[in-house]
Amino acid sequence: MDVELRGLTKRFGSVVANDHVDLQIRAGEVLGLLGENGAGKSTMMNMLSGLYSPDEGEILIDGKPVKFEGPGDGIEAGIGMVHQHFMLVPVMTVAENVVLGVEPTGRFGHLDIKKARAQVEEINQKYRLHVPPDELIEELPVGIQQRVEILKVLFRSADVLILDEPTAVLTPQEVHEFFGIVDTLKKAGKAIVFITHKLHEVLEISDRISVLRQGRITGEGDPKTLTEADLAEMMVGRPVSFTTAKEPAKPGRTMLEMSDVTMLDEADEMLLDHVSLTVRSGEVVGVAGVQGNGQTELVEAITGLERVASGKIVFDGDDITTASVRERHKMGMAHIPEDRHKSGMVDSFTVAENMVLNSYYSPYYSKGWAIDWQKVNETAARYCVEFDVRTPSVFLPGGALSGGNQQKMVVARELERETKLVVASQPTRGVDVGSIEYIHERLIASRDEGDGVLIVSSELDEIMGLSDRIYVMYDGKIVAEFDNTGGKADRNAVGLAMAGAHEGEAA
Amino acid sequence: FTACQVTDTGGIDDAGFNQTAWKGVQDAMEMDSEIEGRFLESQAESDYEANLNSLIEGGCDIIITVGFLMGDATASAAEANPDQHFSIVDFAYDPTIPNVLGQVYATEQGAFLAGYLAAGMTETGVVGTFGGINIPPVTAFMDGFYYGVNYYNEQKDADVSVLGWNPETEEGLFTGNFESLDDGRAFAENLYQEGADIVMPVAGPVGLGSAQLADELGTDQLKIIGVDADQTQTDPEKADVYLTSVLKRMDSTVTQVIQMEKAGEFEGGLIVGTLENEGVSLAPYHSFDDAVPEELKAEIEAVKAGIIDGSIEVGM
Amino acid sequence: MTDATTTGATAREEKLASANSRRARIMGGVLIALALLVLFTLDVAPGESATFRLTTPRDAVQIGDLVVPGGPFNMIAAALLAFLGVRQFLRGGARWTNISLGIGLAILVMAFLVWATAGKSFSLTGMLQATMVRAVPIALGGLAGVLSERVAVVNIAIEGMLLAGAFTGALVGSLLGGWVGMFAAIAVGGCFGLLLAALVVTYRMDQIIAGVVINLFVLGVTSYVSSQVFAEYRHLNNAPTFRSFKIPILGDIPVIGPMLFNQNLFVYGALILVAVSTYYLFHTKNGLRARAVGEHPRAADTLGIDVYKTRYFHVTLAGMVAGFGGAWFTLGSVGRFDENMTNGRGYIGLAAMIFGRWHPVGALSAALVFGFADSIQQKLALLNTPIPSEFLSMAPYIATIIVVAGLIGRSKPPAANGTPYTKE
Amino acid sequence: MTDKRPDLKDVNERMRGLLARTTHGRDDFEDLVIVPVFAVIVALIFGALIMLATAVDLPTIGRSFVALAVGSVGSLSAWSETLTASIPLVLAGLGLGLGFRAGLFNIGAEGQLLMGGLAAVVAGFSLDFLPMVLHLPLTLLVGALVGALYAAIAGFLKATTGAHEVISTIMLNLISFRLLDWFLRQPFIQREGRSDPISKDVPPSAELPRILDFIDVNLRLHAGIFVMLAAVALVYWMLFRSKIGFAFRASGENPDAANYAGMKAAFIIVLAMGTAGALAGLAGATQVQGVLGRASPGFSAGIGFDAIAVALLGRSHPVGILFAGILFGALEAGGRQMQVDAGVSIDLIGIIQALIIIFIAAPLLVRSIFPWGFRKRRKGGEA
Ligand SMILES: Nc1ncnc2c1ncn2[C@@H]1O[C@H](COP(=O)(O)OP(=O)(O)OP(=O)(O)O)[C@@H](O)[C@H]1O
Ligand SMILES: Nc1ncnc2c1ncn2[C@@H]1O[C@H](COP(=O)(O)OP(=O)(O)OP(=O)(O)O)[C@@H](O)[C@H]1O
Ligand SMILES: [Mg+2]
Ligand SMILES: [Mg+2]
Repeated sequence: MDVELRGLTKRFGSVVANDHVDLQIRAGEVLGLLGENGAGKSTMMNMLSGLYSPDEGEILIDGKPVKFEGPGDGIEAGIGMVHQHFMLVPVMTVAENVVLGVEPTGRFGHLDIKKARAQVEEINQKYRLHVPPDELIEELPVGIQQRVEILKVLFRSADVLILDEPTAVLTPQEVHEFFGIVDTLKKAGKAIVFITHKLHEVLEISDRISVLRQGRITGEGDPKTLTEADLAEMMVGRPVSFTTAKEPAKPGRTMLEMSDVTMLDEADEMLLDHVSLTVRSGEVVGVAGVQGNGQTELVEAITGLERVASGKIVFDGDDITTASVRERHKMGMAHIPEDRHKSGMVDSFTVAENMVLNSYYSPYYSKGWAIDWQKVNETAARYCVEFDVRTPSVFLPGGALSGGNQQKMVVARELERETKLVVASQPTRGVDVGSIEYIHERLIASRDEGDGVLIVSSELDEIMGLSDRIYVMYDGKIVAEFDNTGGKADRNAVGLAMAGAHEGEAA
Repeated sequence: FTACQVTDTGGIDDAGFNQTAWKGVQDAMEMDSEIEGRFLESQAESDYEANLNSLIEGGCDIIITVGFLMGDATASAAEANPDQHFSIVDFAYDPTIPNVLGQVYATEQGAFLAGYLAAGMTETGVVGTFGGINIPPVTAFMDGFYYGVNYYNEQKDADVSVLGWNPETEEGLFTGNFESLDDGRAFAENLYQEGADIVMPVAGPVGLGSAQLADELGTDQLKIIGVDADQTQTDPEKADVYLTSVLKRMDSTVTQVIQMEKAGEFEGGLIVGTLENEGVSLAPYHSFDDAVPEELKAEIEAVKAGIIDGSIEVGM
Repeated sequence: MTDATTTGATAREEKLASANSRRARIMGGVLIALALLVLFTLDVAPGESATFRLTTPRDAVQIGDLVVPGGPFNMIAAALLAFLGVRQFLRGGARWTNISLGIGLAILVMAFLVWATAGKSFSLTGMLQATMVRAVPIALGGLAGVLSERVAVVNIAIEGMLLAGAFTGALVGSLLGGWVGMFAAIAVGGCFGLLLAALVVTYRMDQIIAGVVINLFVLGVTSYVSSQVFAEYRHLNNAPTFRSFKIPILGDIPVIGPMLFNQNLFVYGALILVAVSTYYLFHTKNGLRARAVGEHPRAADTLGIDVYKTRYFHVTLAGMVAGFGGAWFTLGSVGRFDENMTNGRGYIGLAAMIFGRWHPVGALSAALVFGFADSIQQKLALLNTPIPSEFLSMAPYIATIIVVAGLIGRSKPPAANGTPYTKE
Repeated sequence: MTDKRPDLKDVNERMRGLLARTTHGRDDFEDLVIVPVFAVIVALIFGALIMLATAVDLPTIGRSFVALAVGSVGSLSAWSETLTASIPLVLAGLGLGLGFRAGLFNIGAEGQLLMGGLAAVVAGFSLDFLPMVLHLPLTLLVGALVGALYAAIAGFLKATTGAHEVISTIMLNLISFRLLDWFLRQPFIQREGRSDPISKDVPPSAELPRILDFIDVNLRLHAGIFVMLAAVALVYWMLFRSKIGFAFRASGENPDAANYAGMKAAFIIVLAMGTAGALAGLAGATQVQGVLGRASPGFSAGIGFDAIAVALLGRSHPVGILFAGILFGALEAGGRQMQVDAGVSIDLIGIIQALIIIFIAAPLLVRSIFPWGFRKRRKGGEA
């Protein structure tokens, strides 16, 4: 099935998200779609899937114009979309999620869950997805959730699959498996649109590439002839450097020392299993690991968001095992949280308010019990300029910024302070290359000013590129440590450790 | 000539003292066509003063206020307007105010008769009562009822028991409100489950719910004794379930007061309604007229006479 | 840093330090305190027994009274509480905490009843029957809440819908008879559901404001009509009631029979509705879709489920259930309407829904807890306990707070609850 | 790197741009002025329709609206009544609004108001040896404090056990009614020589003086209005200027972010509930010290429930609540007059209040009823 978009336009208020876009999608082909945050990729695909209705332009399927009243029509026409943000109901099972909307039923609308499970198994077999049909979504790792999304689309026998940033949350291994699935689908004659911010992925999997910038198609090309640098320049409009240039680390005194830290969940299961690590001033320490192996809990333990059951945490010589979040913050710990939407910012607060979200109480911003708003606003404006946060005004609600800019806002808030230790969790998730470059630069700059920097990321490239030393977490334990001065750690060895293949191997 | 009434928060149609007092005004209007009556309803206690003020400006000859809740507001209005005559139903000032006439009722006397009647009529040997909230205007009925039953037990060497009130501990069964008809049903059902076949609810309209239950169960199972007004009049649809009612003749005292005012005989102070002056009494038995034995009727008349002449004391 | 000898000790400390273990220990302490309370304050004079009557002379099947020797019973109760407490204190796991506390509270209530009843008697069956009756409007209110909050529409308007149902039941019932009145109440409840849906779905009004406003509106209209019209035309407010009818055989079972099978239409209706809606929500296609809309409306939308229509439908349905529950006040109880006669029962229904974890059966159980506390306080008032009546009548409310605070903890509403959904 | 650091002049330029405040647009004007005006008009029309439907004749309807206007704003005494009625509504509404901002749906203002008012009465008659300068403020303070403590129960339960505040505040309301009944028959509180449940009087030294009695002794407006205005200012400052208000709002909007930012959820819940309760308690105190002079069963008269509507109508903003409270006060005062002059039941006011809120809270509805009153929204924007 071939699809063509002609002159598709969509406006949100005064923002033109898509401006007369033309695009062709062909059966048996993977089309890579690139673009900065807010370029309009998701919007375009939402129109194609019927979720949004275009303001202008038309969609042709096999040459015939179609009009979608809702996503139901899109599904009917054979278009399936895996959304950037998971469209799964966490408290329901895989089977329930998959059949939702096209449920097999018995009498009185009785939900035939047995049949549903059988149907799920069938597709499972056919495309080798290995998804457990009876598990609750919320109990599955994101990689599997991603496959459930694909299963959903296949279940509706879609011929066109739109995959909006499907790899953003996957580990290298998972990405590899995922590409296997995409290949199978392609061979089965499906048309696939693949959106990502990771340029090497596009080059690896696509048959054709289109680049979107400020709502318009600004370039097309053949992955065989293009390089990452070409793509980046097409997206951003200027050359982008990929490897963060950095001096060798000059490690100083011990900034953070965790010894034998254990954390338990409600059922007394171990989340952190006797974790010990150190971060010295002037070095970047990376924590690699497949998501769900205790990294989140590690960060919570360090920043004081969760109590630890045993062990000791020392920060620049002070025992902070039982110190509160705020005490740690005051002592000079910065924290870039892993999910900015969930906890890093308040959507309805202005950019200025978000800029002081965790330091509003400091004497610097205070007049007695009141906040000195003049000072807050000025500081916020300065941060915005310093960190290139693109917003027309600091009085705009933070939620109105694009994802990349929101992240820069959070990073600015955390790094512009006097800090000794920066704990950065997934600092560049879902952020476009231009912003990634910038955030990486700033993290290295913090290191060079003598901070200890701890980066937790499921992007192995990010860890490899930034860290001077690497810990690998698996099943709540630190299973390996690598010296990465000058990038000398073995990428393969790290990847294997992440998969829990072998333990030990000291630096 | 205008007689004005301000209700308390119960409203004019409360099937209780506001309504009865208003009936007194209407009776006066019927008897004398020169009399005109008006009323104002209060939504909240903060309305009393405002309502009184708007009536004082409105040229009323006498203002009738209803209920102890209005005691303070009436007193201050009376002090601020010494030339305006007031009368307050169900409340007494001590010391009295020259331009206010209080009307109070010895309800325990009427309830005593009702208790005696109930004891004479019960088949299960158990009767019950419950109140709105635990305050003397309510518990006076319950006291009288209790002592009436006891007097019967003494006289007849019977063993009729009263559920729902204990004058010694001053605790008993209370709905906690004067509104919920549904509570009236549930509380009567509670007493019925424990064997009571005659129940006297002392909680204003709440009793209407009890009457509904009696209607459903049949009067052989449960009878109700009304309070304040003759409930067969205020609740004609369920008239059959009322054995009798303990009357607090607010209508009669209100009519009296209006007529006094019209005749220029108004005098501040206190009117106490008793069995003697018919300010309290027992309503007719209506549909139970045949069911109540003549003998019992006669005894009740005798008890009444005894209370009036002081030979029988209400209470122990 | 840590040498081998201390590792074993830390492992045990780890267990004790976890938040749940701490809660378990606190609960253990509470239970032990309750044991002491039973032992020392609820002491029964020797030889006194509490008599609970199980049948009335009118019942077809007669069984004897339940006579409980007060002293020994409360000794055993205290011992049981102490055992539970000590067990909880020493090795309470998270899973056991709620169970122990539940059992503990039940024992406490029993011990208290035995103490209060020592030397006297009351009808246990009657109390249970009343429990059921008093639970009905709350259960139906809670069920209405479940139906609308499952599609993520917060329904503060239950109170107003109950009141509207009560009013319509009385008015139409008076004119056209009980059955027509009941259906009219359901219809009017449904209309208010539809109105709520329109306000929050189409006009994207804040859900809580919309609910509060409907309550105000219904209260205003019904009070206005009842003082302006009913006061004058009494025959408009004199409806027949649905009487209880005994289900043959089942109704003769002692204790259970009167409670469940000798009631009126509304009790049966509530039980059936709870069963049906449980089946509907968790075992049918439309129930699955409804829950998906409540948890993740966008996901439902992307799968072609019409979020707006689903919300309209279920909120209207909720209104109909509440309308039926409202009719209980007039057609199922007292036969006439009175201003504000629901008196906050809709809000308590909301509490029942939360307490019942957004599940129909949960809501019913919560309503029964409330009804139980309500009917128990009425019995206690007859037993001449030295507790002032005001405090006795607080019992249902205090019970609700204790149960919500102690047993439930944080319960999770449908994820999208309260948020409007905007299609592009 | 250096090429990306813009020069100083450019930086200043950009900062000025970022700090420029946008002036209020036409949309704000429509939302803040036109919508409420239309809302009141539509509500009154609906009210008239309801009267028609219940067989009230046209002249009476006309008279009732005149009475409504005259009784609420038509004279000095009408204004006095309007403002008097609005004092507790605004105070309790401020508390509720503050709670809403902190993400707490507190339905308990009624009970907090009742307990606060009762405490003020008790403090009033038991501290009567104090001079007025101490006695009056102290009595208000006791009212506020007890209201705060009563509300803090719900806050504490939520913070420690997660008990939902909607449930616990509803239950605390119901409990407070019973508690009041009980207290009112305790010898310490019940007035001597009275058998009915009524408390002793608040002595003059604890009374909020009437501020217009030099014009006419019957004007009831009392000094509580200053308490109210001060509270509006204080709550505004607290919410939008103070540090703690920042924390309230953050945890109301996004509890996870508040937690991340080191704000203590439990502390904030208890404090926000306490503050809300203090304001409700203060509402009760001003009511007994300024209007009623004593406590009796149910003296709160549903103010705590009306205040929920006031807070919602005022969009949980102190200034909005002030106006909403005055509007409600006006309807109450006018409604009383309506009852006197036209014999129309005051319950009609409840209906009109509800309708006004519907139309104010759903601007889309008003816009679709009066399409010509509003400029067309840009294409592609929200409907
Ligand atoms: N629902 C919406 N309402 C208003 N504006 C929107 C909406 N969705 C997207 N936009 C705006 O439209 C533009 C395009 O957004 P879109 O989500 O399509 O970008 P994108 O290319 O997918 O970005 P990303 O890489 O961050 O996913 C952005 O400026 C965004 O702010
Ligand atoms: N209703 C809306 N009104 C205004 N702006 C919106 C709205 N919905 C979305 N946006 C904007 O559109 C942007 C793109 O939306 P989207 O949901 O794709 O997030 P995103 O930018 O891709 O974020 P992330 O990178 O974290 O995934 C958001 O960042 C937000 O600023
Ligand atoms: Mg996108
Ligand atoms: Mg994105």
